[in-house]
Amino acid sequence: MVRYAIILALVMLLYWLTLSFYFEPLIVGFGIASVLFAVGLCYRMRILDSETVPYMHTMTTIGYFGWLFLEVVKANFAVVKAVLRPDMEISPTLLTVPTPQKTDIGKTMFANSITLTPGTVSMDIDDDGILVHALLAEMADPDDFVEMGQRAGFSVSEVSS
Amino acid sequence: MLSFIYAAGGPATISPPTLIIDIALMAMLVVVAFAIVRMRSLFAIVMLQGVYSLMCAAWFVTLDAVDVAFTEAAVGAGISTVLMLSAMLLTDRQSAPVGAKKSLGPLLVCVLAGAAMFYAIPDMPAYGDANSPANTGPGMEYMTAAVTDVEIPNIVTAVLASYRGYDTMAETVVIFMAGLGVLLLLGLNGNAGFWQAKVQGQNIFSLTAPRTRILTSTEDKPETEPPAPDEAAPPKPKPKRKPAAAKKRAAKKPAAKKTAAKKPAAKKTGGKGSAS
Amino acid sequence: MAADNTHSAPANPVDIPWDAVLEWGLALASTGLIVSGAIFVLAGALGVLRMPDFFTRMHAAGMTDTLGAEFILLGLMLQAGFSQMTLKLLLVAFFLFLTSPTATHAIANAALKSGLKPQLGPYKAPELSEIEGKTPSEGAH
Amino acid sequence: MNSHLILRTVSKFLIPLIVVYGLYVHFHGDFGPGGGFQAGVIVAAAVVLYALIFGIDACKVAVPPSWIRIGMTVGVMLFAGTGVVTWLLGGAFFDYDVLKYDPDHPAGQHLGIICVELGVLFTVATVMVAIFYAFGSRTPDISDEDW
Repeated sequence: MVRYAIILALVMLLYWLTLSFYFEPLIVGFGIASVLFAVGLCYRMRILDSETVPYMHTMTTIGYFGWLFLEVVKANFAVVKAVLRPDMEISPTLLTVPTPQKTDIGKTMFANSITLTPGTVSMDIDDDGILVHALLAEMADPDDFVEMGQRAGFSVSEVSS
Repeated sequence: MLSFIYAAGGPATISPPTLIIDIALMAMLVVVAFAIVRMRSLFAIVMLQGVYSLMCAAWFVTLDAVDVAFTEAAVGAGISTVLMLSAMLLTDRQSAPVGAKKSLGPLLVCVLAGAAMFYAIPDMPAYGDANSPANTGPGMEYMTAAVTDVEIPNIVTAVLASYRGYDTMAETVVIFMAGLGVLLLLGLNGNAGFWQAKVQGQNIFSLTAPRTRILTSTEDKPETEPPAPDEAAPPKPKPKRKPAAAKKRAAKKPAAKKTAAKKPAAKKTGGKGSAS
Repeated sequence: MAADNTHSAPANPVDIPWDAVLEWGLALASTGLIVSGAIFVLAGALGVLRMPDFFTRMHAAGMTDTLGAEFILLGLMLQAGFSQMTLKLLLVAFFLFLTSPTATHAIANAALKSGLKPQLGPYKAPELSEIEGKTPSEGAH
Repeated sequence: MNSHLILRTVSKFLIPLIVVYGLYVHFHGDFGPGGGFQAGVIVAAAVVLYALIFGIDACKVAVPPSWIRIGMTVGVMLFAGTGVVTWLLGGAFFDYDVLKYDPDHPAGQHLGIICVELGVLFTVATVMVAIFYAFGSRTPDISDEDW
């Protein structure tokens, strides 16, 4: 818990300096006070854990976001084409995608990636997996999500099965 | 259309793209306002008010009133939506229809006020006109004086906190009074007074209103607990609020909704936090 | 903005004004990104109007605030150059990447939980001749 | 596993960021748009977000109502007290210049504005949370089964 508090304080200070860019002692002092307040509030809220402070995986997450952005761009054209076609042939489909990730934050990463990718929206998440609503039938193949799930799990430093 | 605005607004000191954005935003504001008036689902109305505030904020940005835009976005689109929703939870999801005859008076007032405003448009100075009263009057003196008087880059803050300190103090007091009024009527824990509400057919009396209740067991919300909540746990303000009744209730985990009948049992275990 | 390319200019046999090329290239790239972002937003708006039911409309709306907004932010980042503004825009883009799918998921989940059934199976937009006879509430979506 | 998994993880991640952002807005009111009013609302929004995810009862444990009650009054007292202090120091009400003398800069103005804005921050943030508590506590929490 102390470890998380220290990491959170450091990251928040970095965040403050990024936003502020004033390096006068007074303003930086205000920044430190604000950071302490924020960490204290998180402590009182009892949310100082690995989900609030997932900054240990920053590098892998940045790489994953880069890959994800390319996927999003690729998937977008199919949806734009479906939307703009005069007859608009779509076939909404529901499917359940298993979640190989162990931690909740890995599952969140996976579900959010599915939602970010156009054409698929994660509607519900439970023990069985993620209920996905796909806009086109060819997007509704559970095998397509395996790579994304592995990468999403890897991005938060966990080995996916 | 554009020439009309130019004619009404005076010389063409506005650059057309900004003007187009202004017109588009104003048109959307009018549409949203009509939707709010026409709609009877309160939930949708609250959401549309957020939309309205957000577009107001965008419009203020194009007018270079960044501080106002920020306030509008934070207050109007942010927290007031939540407060409205929580207030709506106490009342109803639908508003009662208002007859056409009752709307005649307000309609007349609106039409008259709108007509008066349109009548006044030609007298308005153009946007950004250097000779307008706003830019030649005492406002400019403050703008120039603040540079040496207060030495703060943001004139708005200088005026707000320094030149018009009284005004801002009164504003703060107004907010304080608003909070005080709500607290006097409802209480921080929501069970002060003898107030009674009908929430979706369920009667809520002051006796049966929910009290502050600590998370009773770990299996209730296993995900919300940090790994080791009790070592170096924050000082619990009400430590002895883990009553047997509540524990039993949590262990039984009734699938049905918590009925009002169960509340009095939990009541005598309630903490001192209730505003009484 | 052109700091890393200026020193190579004299070594070049043909005197290409790298400064101007870079500036124009950046301007073109940022304009292209902003315009394509705007096109995606427009496509999303069209999709919201054309799609048959709530969940399919959600796809179109989600497309707007992922790619449309991200492309516009990327274009703005190119215009800002290397400055604090870029960092702030990067933060905005990151938060958008994080929060917009969460919002979409929350809305979809709420609709599902409140009992709205998604319309499944193949769907085709009705022909114009099919809707002509009907009233707007029956036909057009 | 509850169905708010995604909302929960993302909100937990965002809460400290929102708080720090709100305080950044507060302390940079001198340099750009912002100030006590906006900052108070943003900080309150973080608390409201916590209450929406974890329930208002857990939120009342984290931010007890007594804090709210005290914070409201402390804010107004900070604001008005600044005026009283300037008064006692021999100036007019809200004449910040007497707070601190510096021949080159209006240092007293800076100090006064910081105090006054802090008062606004306290009042606005706590009043927003107070109104939310007052309204939100009146109805029982909707259980996950009914949700």
